[in-house]
Amino acid sequence: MSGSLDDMYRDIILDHYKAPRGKKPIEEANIASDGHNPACGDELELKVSVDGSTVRDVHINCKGCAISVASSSMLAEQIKGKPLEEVKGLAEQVRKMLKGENVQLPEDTDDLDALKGVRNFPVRIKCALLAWVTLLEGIKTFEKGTGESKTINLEETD
Amino acid sequence: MSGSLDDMYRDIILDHYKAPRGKKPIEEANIASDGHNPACGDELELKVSVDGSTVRDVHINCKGCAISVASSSMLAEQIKGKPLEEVKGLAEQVRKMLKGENVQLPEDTDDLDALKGVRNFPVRIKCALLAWVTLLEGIKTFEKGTGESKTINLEETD
Amino acid sequence: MESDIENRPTAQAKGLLPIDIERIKADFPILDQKIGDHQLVYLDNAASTQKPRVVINAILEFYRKYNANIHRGLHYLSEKATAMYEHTREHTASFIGGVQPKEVIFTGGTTGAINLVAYTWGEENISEGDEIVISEMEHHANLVPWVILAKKKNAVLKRIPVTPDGYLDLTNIDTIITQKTKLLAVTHMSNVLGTINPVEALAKKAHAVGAVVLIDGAQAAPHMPIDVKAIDADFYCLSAHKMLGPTGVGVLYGKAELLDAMPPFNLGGEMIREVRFDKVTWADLPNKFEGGTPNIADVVAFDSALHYLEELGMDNIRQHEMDLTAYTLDQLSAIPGLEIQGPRNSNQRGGAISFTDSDIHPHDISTFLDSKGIAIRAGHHCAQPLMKIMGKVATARASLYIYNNEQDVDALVKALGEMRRYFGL
Amino acid sequence: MESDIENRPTAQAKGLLPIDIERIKADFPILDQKIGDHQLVYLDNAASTQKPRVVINAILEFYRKYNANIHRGLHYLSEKATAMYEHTREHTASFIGGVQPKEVIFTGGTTGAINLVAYTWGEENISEGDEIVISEMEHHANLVPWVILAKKKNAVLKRIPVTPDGYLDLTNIDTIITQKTKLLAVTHMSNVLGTINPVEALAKKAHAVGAVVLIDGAQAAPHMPIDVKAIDADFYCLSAHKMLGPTGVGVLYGKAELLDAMPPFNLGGEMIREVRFDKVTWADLPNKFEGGTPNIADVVAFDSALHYLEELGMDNIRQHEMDLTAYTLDQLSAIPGLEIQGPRNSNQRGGAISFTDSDIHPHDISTFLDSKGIAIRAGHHCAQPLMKIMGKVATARASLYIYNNEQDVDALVKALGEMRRYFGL
Ligand SMILES: Cc1ncc(COP(=O)(O)O)c(C=O)c1O
Ligand SMILES: Cc1ncc(COP(=O)(O)O)c(C=O)c1O
Repeated sequence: MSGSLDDMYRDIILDHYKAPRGKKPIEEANIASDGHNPACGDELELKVSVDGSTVRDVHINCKGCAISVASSSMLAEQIKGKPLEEVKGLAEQVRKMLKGENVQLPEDTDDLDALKGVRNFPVRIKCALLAWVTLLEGIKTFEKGTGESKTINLEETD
Repeated sequence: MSGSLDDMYRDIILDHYKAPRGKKPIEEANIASDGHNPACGDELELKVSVDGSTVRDVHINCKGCAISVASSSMLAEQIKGKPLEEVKGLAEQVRKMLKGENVQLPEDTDDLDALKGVRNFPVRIKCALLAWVTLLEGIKTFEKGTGESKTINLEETD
Repeated sequence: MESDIENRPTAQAKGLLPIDIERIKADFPILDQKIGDHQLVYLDNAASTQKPRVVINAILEFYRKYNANIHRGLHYLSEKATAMYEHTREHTASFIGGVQPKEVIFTGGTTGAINLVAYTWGEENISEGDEIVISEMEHHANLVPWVILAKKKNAVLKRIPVTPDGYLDLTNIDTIITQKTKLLAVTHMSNVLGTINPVEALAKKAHAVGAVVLIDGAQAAPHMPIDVKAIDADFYCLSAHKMLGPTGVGVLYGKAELLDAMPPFNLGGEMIREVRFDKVTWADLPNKFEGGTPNIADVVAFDSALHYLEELGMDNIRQHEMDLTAYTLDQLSAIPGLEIQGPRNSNQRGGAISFTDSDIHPHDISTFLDSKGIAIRAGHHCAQPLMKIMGKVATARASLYIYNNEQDVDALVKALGEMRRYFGL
Repeated sequence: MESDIENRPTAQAKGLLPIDIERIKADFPILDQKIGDHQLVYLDNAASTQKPRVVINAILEFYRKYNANIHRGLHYLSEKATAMYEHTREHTASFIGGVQPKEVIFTGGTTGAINLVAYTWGEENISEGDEIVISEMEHHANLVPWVILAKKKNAVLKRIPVTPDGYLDLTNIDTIITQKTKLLAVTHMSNVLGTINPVEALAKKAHAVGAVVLIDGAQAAPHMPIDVKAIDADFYCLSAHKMLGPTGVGVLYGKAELLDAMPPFNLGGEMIREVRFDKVTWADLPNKFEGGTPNIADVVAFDSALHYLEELGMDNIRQHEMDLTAYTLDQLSAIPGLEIQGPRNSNQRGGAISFTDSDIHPHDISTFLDSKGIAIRAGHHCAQPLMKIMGKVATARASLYIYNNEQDVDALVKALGEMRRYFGL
């Protein structure tokens, strides 16, 4: 083991894992994107409704390990009510953080810091990434206005 | 080295090598057979004239190492004047001897005993074999009366 | 059990005593270590096994005393190295049931062995409309080559289903293996379910319709006596690293008449008879399939692995693993929330035991166990189609070998108990 | 020079001191032995080199402390083993000139690497009438795959001739490399003649007509600094065992865009993204080409070989070998009856020196030298067409490396002198 177990499974992570946010289906969504990590079998369904340029509501359903579920749940919690531009920036920051770069997350996103512990478990980094790259793909399609997002296949994107 | 050098290069071997018998071309031949050992590059040309059922004359031209040359030379010396049946038996015996079997060579063929030393040098056994399998192939064709022998390609026959 | 690699017996020594696990454990230097605060408990043997001191030392000794390229070298080291390399071939031939040494081809692993057959025999013998029969429990190594070959040749890939309790479902076998079947490629033992398949009976059925039979022995060869002649396998494949041997060595056994008829593979030095710019003729078996410098040192050391296994006795190894598998299944069954895959009868299975927890993902199981020093594997185990059929995205898998004992299993069981508490369940 | 395999630098340490051969010899346990009554003099380095203690120990240490299967294992050993394996990939990428790690594919050897290209890129890109250009001095590994591919595809195999003094004859190169050329496959250094070929210039010519360039670096990579980017090679192949590393490891470097476009090879576990019975998608580079369990321990140990070479400095190694080659050519020239092949200028050649005796067959030379403890190789050196062109059935070849010194050459020269007497000449 490269890190200590509690580094990865911090209380916040386990809290999100046991009671994931964003489970509730939403009525209408402008962004819909699916994520898949064939190596792990993780599957994720993401729907976001955007009002003007602000995220109004999020639905995320992740079938996977504690890390991918917690990461998805954090995403749901963090992006709701935020301007789309900010959300994009945040997702990029998280992606960089998980890849080992030194990033400064915005003030009100402390929870996400807990994901850092995953970096000591190389094989698990993709689990934490899944939700965020799926979101980025969804936003990209939304901005292009080309309709349906392609399913994110994790190995292609990292 | 698995054996001592002098085990392989016995005086008799070096003697044959330096003055190979059977070099002299012969007029007419009933048996003609070529041998080739691609791994070593050794090439051998064999011609035998048979009178009734007795070997009258032999021509053998071997381009190769000391062992293949000496073995060819011994063959030329040994088979001349012998009944074909006896020659066949002898060639079979030598083949067996080189492959490590315990054989009793005929009384008047003491020289051939010197080839035994080759057995301690596994890679060189084929060198000693070449002349004898080429001879056997030639006799086979002669007995079948089908004309030309195929070129012996050593790896196929051992 | 130290052996002098210069003078090694080929004969199969049959171990007679009951297996003394403590003595065996002591032969494996890696097992004597702590992972964090915990003694290492290695239960990832289906992925790769650990190496006894004799195997490690054989590599060491080879490089210290005998290393040279083999084949046609006329100097001492090369002759020695060649003799040792060929000795392992003979030994392997005897280990798998007494076949001809030239029927033993060294490859890089089971994957390499199966691919060799696909690229040569498959390329030449599979045509449009032909049927290739595999099972639903194949490892990707015995699946992907046939999926791709079938696609390329417009052949049909048919599969023997798996029952919910992890056996091959032979109910409709006579509609699966038919006159159109050209190849049956099936695993001897499943790396996910542990199931030992009735390969003898299947081979008989396949031969009755004139099909060729390839058995993936990667999981079976390490754990039970193998007799490829009794199975009547046309091809049998195995990996040294799963049976105490070094990484980078595999074996393809093939019947001589099949191998002789096949085009060569991995073209280069030592597998040719004669090369011209316009024409190449091939060397005889086994060289035809061993182009280039092989993994000499590791093949030489594999001999010591075979020797070690034989000293214990493959029957004894099988008996020990049956006993320990029964014990493990028993213990795991008592853990709430745990679901075990594969046959329950240890007579019909090996010691690769897959399980899932109703709430905890296999990856979390594996990471948690690792924090207790326990090495298992989690994932799809290179058997994605089987996972889908089982309705799982992944499983956790503990897999046993000769150096495992009840204490190892107890450590696993204890940790699994603690795990649910850790994750707040 | 012992290194802890856990904490190894990737950076290329450049050795600055003149090479101290005595100290180097002491790093190679095998060299300290007698063959019969004679101290071993190992001059068969073009066939395979010996291994320094650090490489042997790296294998030992891996099996004693870190052994496990790599990729996706979620336990300590597997993570360690994976990190070490990937570390060697990064190190190799830096060693050959600073390429991307994913452009480094581990194979079983140079032969395996070239075959990978032939079976994948070649299969897809060579069609009827296309031309493949090789040279007359190719090793069978870089010849047989192309002879067979050309035959299969009805393509044309064209060759760059060799001059009597052992250089590539570039007089008519513009009629050889033409618009029809799809592939130039040529050796960087000849294993028979020692010649270093102008691969940069040749690659430029080939690229000018849109051809792909494969360089066989089996003999060059061990002996001189390699920069595949400066050469602008599309593919570059090498063997670990010829550069102090273990047997069973080779490297295929390929430009990412080429590798990405190629179908995979050696199908099985770890090289797929997703497998269904009717469809397979491939993993990204480099995994796409590394199906099955690789030769993990030996790849890990190869890192120590690269490290050892870098500590000496590839420039220093080249300088030492140039000096020693010049000395050897000089000494051998003085022996009556001896004919030396290949370039006489040590600036333009490596230390593989082929020679023949006017009366004594190369096999007899080799056997005789062996009786004096001197290991050389005799035969066609897997270059039968070149032998024919040279008008030889075989040659004797002494080949030098970093642990050889003038005393080794003196022993060779002395024995060759005695040889003629022994054979009564
Ligand atoms: C120039 C050249 N190419 C290729 C090879 C083949 O290398 P390997 O046998 O390691 O695959 C060799 C080795 O003899 C060689 O000298
Ligand atoms: C049943 C089965 N077949 C094939 C393989 C592939 O073996 P290798 O990776 O050694 O080529 C494995 C190893 O995981 C296996 O379990």
